[in-house]
Amino acid sequence: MELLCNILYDTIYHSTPIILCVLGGLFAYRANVLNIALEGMMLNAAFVSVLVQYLTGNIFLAVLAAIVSTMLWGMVFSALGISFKGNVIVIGLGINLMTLAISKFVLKIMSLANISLKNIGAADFKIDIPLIKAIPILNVISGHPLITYIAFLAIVFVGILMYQTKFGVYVRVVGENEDSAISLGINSVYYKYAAVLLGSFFCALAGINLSLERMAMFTGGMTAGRGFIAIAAIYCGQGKPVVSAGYAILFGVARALAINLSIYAGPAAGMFDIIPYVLMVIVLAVVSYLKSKNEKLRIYKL
Amino acid sequence: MKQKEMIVKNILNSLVPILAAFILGGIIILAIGENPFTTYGILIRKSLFTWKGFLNTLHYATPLILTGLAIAVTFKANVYNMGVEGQMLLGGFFAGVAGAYLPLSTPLVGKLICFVIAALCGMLFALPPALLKARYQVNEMVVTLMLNYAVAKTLEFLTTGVFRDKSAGYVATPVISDTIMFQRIGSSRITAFFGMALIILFLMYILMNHSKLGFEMKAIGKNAEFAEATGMNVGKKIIILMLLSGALSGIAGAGWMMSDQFKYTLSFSENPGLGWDGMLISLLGSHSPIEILIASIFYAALKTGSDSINMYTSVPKEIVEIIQAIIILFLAVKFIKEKTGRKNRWKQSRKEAE
Amino acid sequence: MNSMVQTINLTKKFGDFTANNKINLHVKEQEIKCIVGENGAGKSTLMNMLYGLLQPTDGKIIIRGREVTMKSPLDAIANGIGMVHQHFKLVPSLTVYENILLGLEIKKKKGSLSLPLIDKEAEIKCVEKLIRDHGFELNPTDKVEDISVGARQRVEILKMLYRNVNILILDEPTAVLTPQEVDQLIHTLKKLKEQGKTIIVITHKLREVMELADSITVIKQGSIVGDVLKAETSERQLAQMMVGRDVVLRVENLRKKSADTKVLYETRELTTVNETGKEVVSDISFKLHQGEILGIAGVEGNGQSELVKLLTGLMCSTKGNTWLMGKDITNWWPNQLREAGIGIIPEDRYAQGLCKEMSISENCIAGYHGQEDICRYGLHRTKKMKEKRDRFIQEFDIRLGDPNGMVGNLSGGNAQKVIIARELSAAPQILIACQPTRGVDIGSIEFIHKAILKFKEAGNAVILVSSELSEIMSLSDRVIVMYKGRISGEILPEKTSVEEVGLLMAGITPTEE
Amino acid sequence: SKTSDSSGNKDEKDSKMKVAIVCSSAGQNDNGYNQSAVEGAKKAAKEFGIEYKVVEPTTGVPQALESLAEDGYSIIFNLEYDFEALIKGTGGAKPIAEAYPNTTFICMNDNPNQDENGKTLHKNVISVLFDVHESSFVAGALTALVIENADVLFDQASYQFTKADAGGRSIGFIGGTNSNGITVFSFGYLEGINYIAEKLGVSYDYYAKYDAGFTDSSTGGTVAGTYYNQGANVVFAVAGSVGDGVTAKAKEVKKLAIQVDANKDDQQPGYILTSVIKNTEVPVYEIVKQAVAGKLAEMDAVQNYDLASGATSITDLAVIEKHIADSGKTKWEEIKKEVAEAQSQIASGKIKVTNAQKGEEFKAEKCPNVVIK
Ligand SMILES: Nc1ncnc2c1ncn2[C@@H]1O[C@H](COP(=O)(O)OP(=O)(O)OP(=O)(O)O)[C@@H](O)[C@H]1O
Ligand SMILES: Nc1ncnc2c1ncn2[C@@H]1O[C@H](COP(=O)(O)OP(=O)(O)OP(=O)(O)O)[C@@H](O)[C@H]1O
Ligand SMILES: [Mg+2]
Ligand SMILES: [Mg+2]
Repeated sequence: MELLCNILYDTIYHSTPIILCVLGGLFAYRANVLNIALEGMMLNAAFVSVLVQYLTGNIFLAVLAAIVSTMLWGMVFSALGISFKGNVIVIGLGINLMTLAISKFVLKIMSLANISLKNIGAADFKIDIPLIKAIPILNVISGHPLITYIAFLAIVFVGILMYQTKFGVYVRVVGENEDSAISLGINSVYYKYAAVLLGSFFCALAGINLSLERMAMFTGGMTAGRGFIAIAAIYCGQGKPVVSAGYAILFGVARALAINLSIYAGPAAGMFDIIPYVLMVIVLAVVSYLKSKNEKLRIYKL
Repeated sequence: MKQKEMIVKNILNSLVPILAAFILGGIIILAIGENPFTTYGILIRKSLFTWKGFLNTLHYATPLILTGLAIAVTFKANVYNMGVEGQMLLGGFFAGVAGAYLPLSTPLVGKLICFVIAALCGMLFALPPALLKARYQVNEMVVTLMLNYAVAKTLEFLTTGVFRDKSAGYVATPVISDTIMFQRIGSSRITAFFGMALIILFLMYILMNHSKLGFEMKAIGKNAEFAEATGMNVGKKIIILMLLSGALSGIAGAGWMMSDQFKYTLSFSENPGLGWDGMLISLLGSHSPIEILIASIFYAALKTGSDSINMYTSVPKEIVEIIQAIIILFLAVKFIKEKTGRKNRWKQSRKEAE
Repeated sequence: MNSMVQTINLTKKFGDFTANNKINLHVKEQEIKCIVGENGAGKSTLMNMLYGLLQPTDGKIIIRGREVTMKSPLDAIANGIGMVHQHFKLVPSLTVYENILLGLEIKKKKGSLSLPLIDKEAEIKCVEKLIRDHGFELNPTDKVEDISVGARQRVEILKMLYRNVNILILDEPTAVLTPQEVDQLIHTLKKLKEQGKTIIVITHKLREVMELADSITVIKQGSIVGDVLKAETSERQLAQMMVGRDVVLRVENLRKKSADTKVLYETRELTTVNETGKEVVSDISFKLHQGEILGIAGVEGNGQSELVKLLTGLMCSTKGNTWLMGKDITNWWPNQLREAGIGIIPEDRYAQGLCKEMSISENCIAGYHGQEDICRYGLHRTKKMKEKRDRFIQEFDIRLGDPNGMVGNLSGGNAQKVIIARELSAAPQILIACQPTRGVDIGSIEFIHKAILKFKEAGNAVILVSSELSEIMSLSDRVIVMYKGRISGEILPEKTSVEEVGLLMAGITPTEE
Repeated sequence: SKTSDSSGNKDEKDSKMKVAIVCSSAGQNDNGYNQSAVEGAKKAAKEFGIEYKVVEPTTGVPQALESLAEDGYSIIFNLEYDFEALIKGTGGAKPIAEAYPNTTFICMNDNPNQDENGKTLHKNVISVLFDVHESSFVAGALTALVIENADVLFDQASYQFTKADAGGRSIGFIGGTNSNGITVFSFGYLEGINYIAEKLGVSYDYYAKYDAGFTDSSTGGTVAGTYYNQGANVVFAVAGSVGDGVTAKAKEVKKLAIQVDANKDDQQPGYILTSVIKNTEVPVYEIVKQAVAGKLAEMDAVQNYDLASGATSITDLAVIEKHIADSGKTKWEEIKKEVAEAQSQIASGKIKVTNAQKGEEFKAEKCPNVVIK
């Protein structure tokens, strides 16, 4: 019972930044600009939010700075990748390296190994939902920081944005058949930019959630590959908001299981860490198998 | 004339970003109150313009050449083997374990056995994603990415568990036996492994540019449907290329083990890792072997250079990482547009036709 | 009648290659203007300028007597010009109505407030009305990826009509249509003309020109070489103007009764399913004799495409077998088929036949790139490859600028000739030719048809799949017609009328008398 | 900058003794192990006018050791566990220690400088060991005492301890990796807990994870979270930055954590019970001092720093003391006394703590009152 609650709570906890990154990467994926810089953008927001909070003590400023600076990276990505037509994978990797290097550089200049906030703690960000808080098991939904709630609500929001609004339709059109968009006077560059920038906004939320809200601290490389997991989830869900977010949650479940069960595993606990990764592969393989079971065509879509 | 123009353009296209990156980096160095010229002097001189430093740079470039090639053979065919890092670690790890536990008494055969084991390990890693891709069109990028993490965790588990060197006070496998260590040449760190990598590079050059498989690789990369329709058996080729890539990665790991690390530690490939570096190198070198060689050496020079900066200046060595990232960002963009080049060619051909 | 579209000395240069040279085009109100010319003559370039996709290097465009400059298709649409491109600019994953309204979405309203959400119901209603008004056959909620090529084209036309254009440009609209669809299109265009639209059509098919056009402009090497009224010209004269020499418009198969020659190729009960598990090819059995051209006809979407994939090794069967001279070759891969002596001209030139971004010499060996003459110890012999390419260029009269250039730079007809050269010079015994002349100009059609006949007469056999009924009827010795994945009938072209074939294609078997 | 007076005259500069510190991967600002060593060097530089350099190697420790030795550094502290090339030589090269006989190399935390028979290999290598097992023992004793008396010691409003009889007798340990360098803390800590538990006749649950890594602090947060959820009232982290996540979590759930290496009690004031200090400043300063006095050669090849040396201990508890409720002040004094008592018993050898670093095996039967989960 206790264990179940822990697992559920941790699932929400671990899914959140990945969901946000997934939502962030979706639009770019749909607009046919693979954004591999999710990791770096998230790291940037994680760093800037804590740094500004550390220097100014102003939460509002911290969040604002994180979002603005992350969207600036989005601008860099778009400018180089869309306007100058550079190789987006290289640019993405470049931004990942860059944000990491900058955080290390600044920490080095400040003579810190990490930033640990003292005047504010993770507990200060938690929000309890009045009624749900009292219901057993369901109470795992309560007691999360604001952005966690936002993340889950955003899945619905993004779903609507993607399928019910002009913006979503245009982004998909631009990704699927840019010529068609251009021939109807849809400014494809504008929508690609918007897709990337919206993505960096979500990554910024993910970063703030990861560092400021959940830990009230920043350590170098604290994103630990979550951006890449998000990319995997996007691919698994083929850019569909709900399905992709579902994969993100699946990963969160696996992670929560691995962490909670490894307590009982003794020396084999180290092997539990691979569960989330292997599970993702297995699920993807099964889904793909079912889909291509009847495939008689020998032509590959690479 | 046309040829010359292209060469100049290519050179400018690589030099401009590097210069721009150094200027931006210089501004940062100035901002923290240091002299950018002395910093850059040290960065470049020690790693490229002293004999020993240059040979050391070549030594550090060696595994990068191989991981770069490993990336190139798949990326060129539009197959994204993101598992090079994991394959390299796996190869390195098991070469190390073999080197430490097996009674390998002759240097040559011993090394050969380790390389074979490593190549097999790399291929073993590459096989599931390749089969899944070929059979069920499972996205290989996702699978290899996930397996990377799984492999890193597994190796950590093995290193801290069964294969742990009990006598060491830290987490590492036992040191490999002396016989299979690559011997240093002179006082620098360079070993015969570099020569080996050059030979592999040459073979890969031939393979990629003049062989049937290379032709098919290119065709699959440019148009997979065309490749299938002209009988290239794309599924099979994907498996072959993935295995080749895995083998190259494994060899990179084994060589790194036998020429530099000598034991597997959790920081065997450092951050972000030889495989990831290889990916950048291959992308920067547009998946062409010659350019991969140049990019690896340049990359390694920055790495050794960052040590020099650390040792001889008080600029934080992280500045090198920043410069590196700026270079990468700028190199991604061709400042002098390819387009004009194509138009020129077009013009040329029209003229000839008349 | 007033002049609707006029160009004065319109010139377009790419670098210092002149694609359009001082074009003075004149299109009157409410007429159908056909533009003809060889591949690469500059037709598309001219139209792209009229539609704002390309900017003229020099000259003027005058619409309804007013000079205009058009920077983008939006300007063109604002000037009442719409264009349907040869390669459709549709978004496959969207529905018909979404495609038609793309860029002009209808938003949900709450009172007088307009919400950011799209009002799908209103959109569907609006498109339904549009379809009804023009008497088209379309279901607005179908996804574009699921509908036939003809239907897609109607979507493109509606897209333009919804935008209230009164000048409609169509670039090679019939190249991918079935005969029925072509008739439908011609009917539609004529109706649109009656409604007051002005229409410009590019096509390579002179029969259509004669049916459709009020006036015709012929372009050759970027310049206008003829401007005639339909009533005052003939197919022959047009062909002569385009190519500069007499062209045989219909290459006839001189069917010599070669009774009971050897069976070279045979299929029995070939069956396969698509990815949803639906049977798309059912029990196809036929024999192919030496010295025979077997035509396969049918309305697109009746399994010919899948049958071809089965025959060429791009798809696996669920049942049935194929034999080549007694050897079972069921489900062999394309490379095995080529080795066994089957040449393949695939349906889609740039998807399966050629790789645009590879050089001509590389394309010349594709499919045979493992053969000993060019590949030794797994390594390619560049010199031999070049020799082969030069031989092809010579023998098959491939006209190109730079022999070292990419295949993508060739015009459609010449690109097709590369494939023909490659497949025929490997000396196969069977040729599977799919849509061998799609989008190719009349000069090249003549060449390709002759080549196919020559191949057959040398004692080989051909399977010819084409949506061009006239091509099938003139070349084949025997024709099988497919309907819903099955063979609905077998006919001899010289004894059958086009109407009968049309019935078979519609799945109606005429009662034998 | 560190190589300060570049205007100074050249001869004088050359004659200065040059000391280098090669950092471990945690880096020179780790607020602990590396940083303390740098502090030691700084202090020595001030007092003895030596010149020092801090190096964070990119291309491996051996490369850094070689370059530094070549550049004439006479003392090089190696804080990373990478001694193979230094002592034995790799890839056919001579051991670095042998190649540069005029440089003294200091190996921290380990004694690799001996052959199978325990004979010293190189004269110019000094090994420095810390008896962290002993300080961990003290921390363990303190932990158990605090848990037993938590309701008296702390203000109920600011803390949310699990009651001792309601599962609160649980303690967590989070290690970066499963190595002797880490388990040595855990075993000492365990024995410390057992020492008190046995006295009081109670039994404790002990959760341990030895593979949390050293960087991903959120892992630390989560793992600590599960331990706290299981009822643990104190979690001891020996895992670099991962520990920072643990302390943040402690603050979040209003329980206690223990840090390591430097005095990090101030990181989350009130939620860090203490830190097990491994103060590298002391040996660095000591060794440089001896060298300046020309007595380096007389130093033992193995330098062992025990509780008495001040190089390893727990903190003075000043930070946590401020958070002790008024009602608990007397109890707190008693606890401090008891802890000091344990400390002196260790010093006198009455209590023997397992030292995994020297390869001693931990025996569970020695700790009957702690159940390892
Ligand atoms: N963007 C371009 N750059 C350079 N040359 C071009 C470009 N577009 C077209 N051309 C050249 O201009 C000439 C005219 O091309 P255009 O597309 O107008 O021919 P077309 O008459 O439409 O041919 P087809 O019958 O094959 O459709 C061709 O030789 C073509 O190669
Ligand atoms: N930038 C370019 N450089 C060289 N050749 C070009 C360029 N753009 C187009 N072409 C060539 O011009 C010719 C006609 O171009 P266009 O795009 O108008 O073709 P199309 O009429 O749409 O296609 P199709 O060849 O199928 O009829 C093609 O052969 C094409 O390869
Ligand atoms: Mg055209
Ligand atoms: Mg055309």
